[in-house]
Amino acid sequence: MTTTTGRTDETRPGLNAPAGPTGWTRFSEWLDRHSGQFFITPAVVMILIFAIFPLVASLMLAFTRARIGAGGFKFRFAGLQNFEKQFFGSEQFHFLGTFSAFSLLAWAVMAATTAGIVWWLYRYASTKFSWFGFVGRLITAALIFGIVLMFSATLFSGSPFGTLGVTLFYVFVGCAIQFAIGLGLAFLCSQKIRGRGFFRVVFFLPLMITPIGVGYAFRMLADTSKGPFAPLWQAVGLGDFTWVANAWTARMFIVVADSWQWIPFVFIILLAALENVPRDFVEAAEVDGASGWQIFSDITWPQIMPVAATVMLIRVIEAFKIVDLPNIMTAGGPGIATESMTLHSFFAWRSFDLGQSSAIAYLLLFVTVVVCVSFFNLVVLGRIRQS
Amino acid sequence: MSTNVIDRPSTATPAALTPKRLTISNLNKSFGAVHVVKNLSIDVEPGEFLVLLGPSGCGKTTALRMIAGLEEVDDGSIVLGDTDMTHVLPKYRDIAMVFQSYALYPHKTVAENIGFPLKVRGIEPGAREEAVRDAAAQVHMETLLDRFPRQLSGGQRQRVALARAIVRRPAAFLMDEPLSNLDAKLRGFMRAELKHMQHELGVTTVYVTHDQIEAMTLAHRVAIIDHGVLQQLGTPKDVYNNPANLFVAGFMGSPPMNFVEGTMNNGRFRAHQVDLAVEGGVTASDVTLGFRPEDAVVVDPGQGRFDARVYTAEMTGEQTLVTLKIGEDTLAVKMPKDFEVDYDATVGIGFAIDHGFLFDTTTGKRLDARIADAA
Amino acid sequence: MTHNPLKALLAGAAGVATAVAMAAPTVAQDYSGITVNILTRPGPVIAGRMAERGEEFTEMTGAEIRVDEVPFAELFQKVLTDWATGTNSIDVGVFASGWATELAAADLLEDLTPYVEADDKIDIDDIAPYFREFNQKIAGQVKLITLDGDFQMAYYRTDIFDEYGLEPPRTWDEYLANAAAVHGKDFNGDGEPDFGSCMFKKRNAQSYFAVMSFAAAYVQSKGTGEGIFFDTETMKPKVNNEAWIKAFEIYKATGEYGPPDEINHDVGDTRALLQAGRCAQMIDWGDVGPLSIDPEGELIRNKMGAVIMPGTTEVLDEESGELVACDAERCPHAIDGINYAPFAAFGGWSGAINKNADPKVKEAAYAFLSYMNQAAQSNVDVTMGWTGYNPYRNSQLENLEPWIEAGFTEEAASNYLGAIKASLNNPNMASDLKIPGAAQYTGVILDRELARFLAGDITAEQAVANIEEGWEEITDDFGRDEQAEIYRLSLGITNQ
Amino acid sequence: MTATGHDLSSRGLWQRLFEPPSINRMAPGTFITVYALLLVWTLVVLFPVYWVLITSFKLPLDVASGPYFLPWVDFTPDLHAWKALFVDDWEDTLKAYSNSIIIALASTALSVLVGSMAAYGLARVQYKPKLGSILIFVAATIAAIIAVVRYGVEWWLAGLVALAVFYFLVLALSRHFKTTLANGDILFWIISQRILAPIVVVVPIYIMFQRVGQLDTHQAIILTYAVINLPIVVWLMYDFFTSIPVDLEESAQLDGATRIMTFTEIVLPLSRAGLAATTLLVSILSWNEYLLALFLSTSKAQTMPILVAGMAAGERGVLWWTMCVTIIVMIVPVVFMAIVLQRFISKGVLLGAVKG
Repeated sequence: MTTTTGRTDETRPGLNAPAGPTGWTRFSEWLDRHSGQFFITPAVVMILIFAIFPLVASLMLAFTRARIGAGGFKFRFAGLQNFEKQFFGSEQFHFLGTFSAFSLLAWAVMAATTAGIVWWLYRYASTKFSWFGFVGRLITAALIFGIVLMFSATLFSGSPFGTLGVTLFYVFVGCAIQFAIGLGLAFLCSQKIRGRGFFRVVFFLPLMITPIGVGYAFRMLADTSKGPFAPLWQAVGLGDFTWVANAWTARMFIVVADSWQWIPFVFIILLAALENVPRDFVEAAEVDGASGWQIFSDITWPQIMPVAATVMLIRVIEAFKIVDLPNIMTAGGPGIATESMTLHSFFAWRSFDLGQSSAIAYLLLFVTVVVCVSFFNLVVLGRIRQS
Repeated sequence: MSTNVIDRPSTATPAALTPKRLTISNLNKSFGAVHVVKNLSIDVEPGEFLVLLGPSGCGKTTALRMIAGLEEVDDGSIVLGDTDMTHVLPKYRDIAMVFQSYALYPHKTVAENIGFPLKVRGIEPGAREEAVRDAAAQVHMETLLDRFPRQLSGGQRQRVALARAIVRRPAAFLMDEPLSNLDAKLRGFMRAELKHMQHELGVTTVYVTHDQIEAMTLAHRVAIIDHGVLQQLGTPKDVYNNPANLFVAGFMGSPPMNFVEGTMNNGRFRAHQVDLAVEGGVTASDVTLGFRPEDAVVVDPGQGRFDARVYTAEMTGEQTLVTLKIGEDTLAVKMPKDFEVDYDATVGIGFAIDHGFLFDTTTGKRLDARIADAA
Repeated sequence: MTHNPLKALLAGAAGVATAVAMAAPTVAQDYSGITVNILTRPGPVIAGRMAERGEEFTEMTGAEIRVDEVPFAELFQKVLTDWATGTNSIDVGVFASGWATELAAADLLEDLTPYVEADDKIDIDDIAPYFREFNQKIAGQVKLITLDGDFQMAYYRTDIFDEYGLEPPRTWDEYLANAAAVHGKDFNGDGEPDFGSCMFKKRNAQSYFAVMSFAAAYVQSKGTGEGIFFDTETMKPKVNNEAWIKAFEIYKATGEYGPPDEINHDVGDTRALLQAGRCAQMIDWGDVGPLSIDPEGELIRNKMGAVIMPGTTEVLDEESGELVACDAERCPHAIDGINYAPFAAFGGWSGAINKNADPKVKEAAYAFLSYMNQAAQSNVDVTMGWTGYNPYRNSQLENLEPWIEAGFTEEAASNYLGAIKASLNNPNMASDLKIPGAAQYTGVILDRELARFLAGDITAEQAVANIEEGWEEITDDFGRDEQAEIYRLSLGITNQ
Repeated sequence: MTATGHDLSSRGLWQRLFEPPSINRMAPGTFITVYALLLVWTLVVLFPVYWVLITSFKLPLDVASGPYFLPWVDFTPDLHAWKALFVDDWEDTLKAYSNSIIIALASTALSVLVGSMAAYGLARVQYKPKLGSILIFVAATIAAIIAVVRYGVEWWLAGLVALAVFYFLVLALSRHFKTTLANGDILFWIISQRILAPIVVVVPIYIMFQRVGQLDTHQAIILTYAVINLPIVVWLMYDFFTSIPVDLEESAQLDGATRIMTFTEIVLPLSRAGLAATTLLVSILSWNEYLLALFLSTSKAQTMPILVAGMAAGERGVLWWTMCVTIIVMIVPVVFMAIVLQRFISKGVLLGAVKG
């Protein structure tokens, strides 16, 4: 005979007629009526205090020049000076890169991109046109155009690009490598092999190590004089070549370390996705005469595409925030070749340049939001709607 | 016997191939300790519609999957036409299969689903287009070619799966309970469609089901399997009217055959108040008498073969099902729909001699004996 | 010398100080129950020895000394925010004397002049004049207690220089020539080629101090008052000229004779290489002497020669921005034609007390700093390499006893102390930048442009131009006149 | 008659190598390539950890002089680094370690609790917040912050005034607001907080804690980590709750259980697997976090990553050996937690969560 209300009730008269409302039951009924609010409020309040207020406050900071004086920070309204400095002022080389005259290649790339964007917008406008969608695509197009402009003024014309370019390098090259190897490993593990559990556990290990540890471990590994691969380097004649001296090798050095840590994340989720493709589909394809590759490309891959797109969205969001590895492996060197935007903002903060630090942080937020939202709308939703 | 080497699935546009014979001999399969298929041997005639019938878990699906090549064969051989298929990969067997779940690729349209087997064979789009439209027409799906599976009803999906099997004009069809996910009315309709189509294409077909009505209506011949062992292989009529053993008798027909367990001594079958003379040498001592409900009639007490007590009478539309009790055994008799009887009344049950079967209770085998005509 | 505004201030302050003197207590007082929170950099260097001296101090006075550590790059910002925002969880900050100016400008530092005058054990005059007058005082008031005399010198392997018949470098060209002569040879017998010069060049790791040492001699020739960063009147950066460009280029040129990944080496890495016996020459703070007599340093024990920071024969002519040959009028302090300007990089680790701390705690804090500074303790500490404390008292330079006890040979000790004395007493010693925003001027703008130059992204000319533009922006941001005023004050004391 | 149609011998080399002889067995070629590649990647994963492990036993001289691979063969292992960490400055290590454990556990517990409550609310309760009142709230916030930053108003005063204004305005105008938001919008708003890079919000959070005098304290870092990880918890648990059939809860409610009791008595026990996966992921993220800890802690609340970074800033070169010890020591609790929680994490969970 289960007692319906939570009270021990020897004195209860009828079988399940509750006794008169006591303080406790009245409170729990009130709470039950407002249980909806009860569940959501703590999360909303915490996010408001620790994410929204700081977000707005940080925006305010980005429009000021702060100075530390007796009794705390003094703020002086400086309008768009912090932002203007990044794009056109003395910090332009640091954020966008040193601009040099457009090389032939630069012009070619610019022409191709503009044509591509115009065609893409036209194709969209002529089909199912909706204002909201069009404006969204316009913003994405503007960002792509801006980024390609930046790269063609720097990379394609032979001069180094700034922290924006470096961050995009980490995000896109890093995520591409992590996705390719992660998917490859997941595909291998999904074959009919024994020991899948063992590989799943071992491959999870890198995720558990603190990024700082990974950074220093790889700095040791990459040492060409006393690192483990030194004999190999000497044999190849690269004895005195060092990763950190050259811009591109230093960036790859950081992408390798970052990938070593985050490939397991992609691997585990894609393996779960592969294992969840219904057996019938694969068997049906086999009976229909499809070869191994045809089965993967025509049946398995379309099935796991939505999950793959979501995993990549998560990775892109995380990759934009990269700061630990560049900070401790090369401190942003050589020159500013490996400095990510977060690191750029962190260095500004450390030397008490709050205005510039917030400005750069906001530019990072803007680029991340546009990239992630367009990736979400164009890729992730597209795949989910289709499958 | 030339071994025709098939290195790649035939790319000839699938004209109507001459139907091939499918011979399974001493097929054996066990998953770990469980021996699922015990030396099953069936010889399917070219163009025949053979049904593998049995309760779920009796090994019929495993046998089918072995023919398709989706399960490895432990022992025995499978020969299609003049090619030994035993250890050949599914894609080289020129066999099409319809899955119970239809296995339609959700991200492909109906046309792409049907055309997939041709696409993987590298048949160029033009011919493929045409073959797909033909196959779709045969299953009346030609108007829904650009729909996605999730936009179709159960029946439509089932027909697309069928079309995908037809389109490649395989040497044999394999079907794993394709109708089980449909509602009753649609199932009846699809049964007729399937029967007509197989007859028209004349392709050797092996069909697996646990539904005896499907087996009876579709099959040229039925193979009844229990615990991996072939109980009986014969035409539906043959299997229904003279079951080889107790299992077959009990399995076929619904409501199932009535059984009265009794003993034989000096030529008479005795059980509870039943006492009948038996013609034909019966050596076994424990014998079971079996007769089908539709073969028996309720008569006045003393007039039938034996008397029994009426337990219930259920009006099921076109007939009345009378349930009777003798001792602990219950029996069922189908009577015309306007038949009335009082509960607990004692009545007689009569049935014709050739509708009474005698089985050796221990071995289950049917005895070559009949009830003597004398009351 | 025109009337020195600072001296007037000093006279006024002295008057005030005497009035307050009576209030300041003598040193050996009972402070049981008081906790002094000190914040400094991590690792055995600086903090380790201080903690040991802290235990001794607790036995003497009962005051509990807590030494907290935080990464070097965060130290200044932690102290500044802790005191500026009134959190006051830190009582004593031990950091570079150069940083103190910004704290003093924000009126956050306790004026220690009365404490010093009342303190009979500190023997303030024993402290080398440069550190006593210049390093510890801001605008005439003693705001810091020196714990470590920091300036940079050049070091060379005496055994290798003898073996290859090389002379200690007096100018940067000689430094490069020596490096070229021995680069690639094997110094420590491990069969691998070693390096003619080891130089720390990593970004965000104090490399800007090294390049300042290179530039000091080129830019300053008329004594500390001239300064090497800004024009004292107009506060216009003295960077965009031939002197700094030459300094950048030579600094980069040392790379040809150094380890391949030198661009990623900080001062710790170069010292590790030195101790492994792989470097023929290097420039560094005073730590190298004691390091060579450390247990890990036996490969270079008594093989390290020290010499004043190499000078130049050409000096900057401010109007034209060109380098012109040294002559008596232009280089008054030149020694046989070579203008030396040893650079007081970093100013040395000193202790400063939080003005808003509890008075009792301030007393105990001062007592502890004085205890550490007194010759009895500091003379021992500076001889131990791992402590990171370098000599700054004359008594430490005169008698060789403690050094020989510590492991130096007589000849090595006199060479090391001789080089320090030569540097300390050189009237043309270049002072570190001590104005508000110093961290932005040097740590951000100069360090970043240097890193870009070393990485080959930009030329030396572009680098110095960018630095000038960056510094002008900071100066305008902080207010040109205040910055100029404080800059003049920080150079005010000339070395009599 | 039993001609073998398709026996192995007749096929080309490529097929013989890479085509499976039968359905369940892999072709020899594929078998070797698959296992080879997997073993290569196992090496790639394990070698750096192995190198860190042996470096933690090397003397400084061994580290400086050249690559030594095998303990007892190439070099004699020495416990000096472990001693340095666990004996010499044992208090620092213990302080940092306990800080890290307290902060990781507390922030994970907080974010998983609050997160799952929010996720459950969004999964089961229909919220209809009025767009109008949200706009008023945002306007009030901006006004308050401008007052504080620009005109130096006391922060708590500005906050109170803003709240009061917001309350009255909503009371007065809420009747007129028609458009309302749905659960989906709230969910997207919470999850999109994940896009916020910590660097954007850390400076104001620093100033906020500093104003309240909570800098360098456990609670400051715990709260910040909890909020940073909240979006992941809501994202993972929302998918998990929507996959749990509603009828269990409905029957509980019929029995008279309040919604909160249903949540604690029925839903949470059922979603142990989801909770385990989220807890593991969130605790790893907060255990390894470096940037925020660097901002918010000076010494008392110093966490392990800061200790590791501190070892590299020494003026005696990077103390590789003690750092390696710290890295190894940091991995141990995470591996332990993974093993404990592994039992609960069925492979489906992670996927279920992602597909959302």
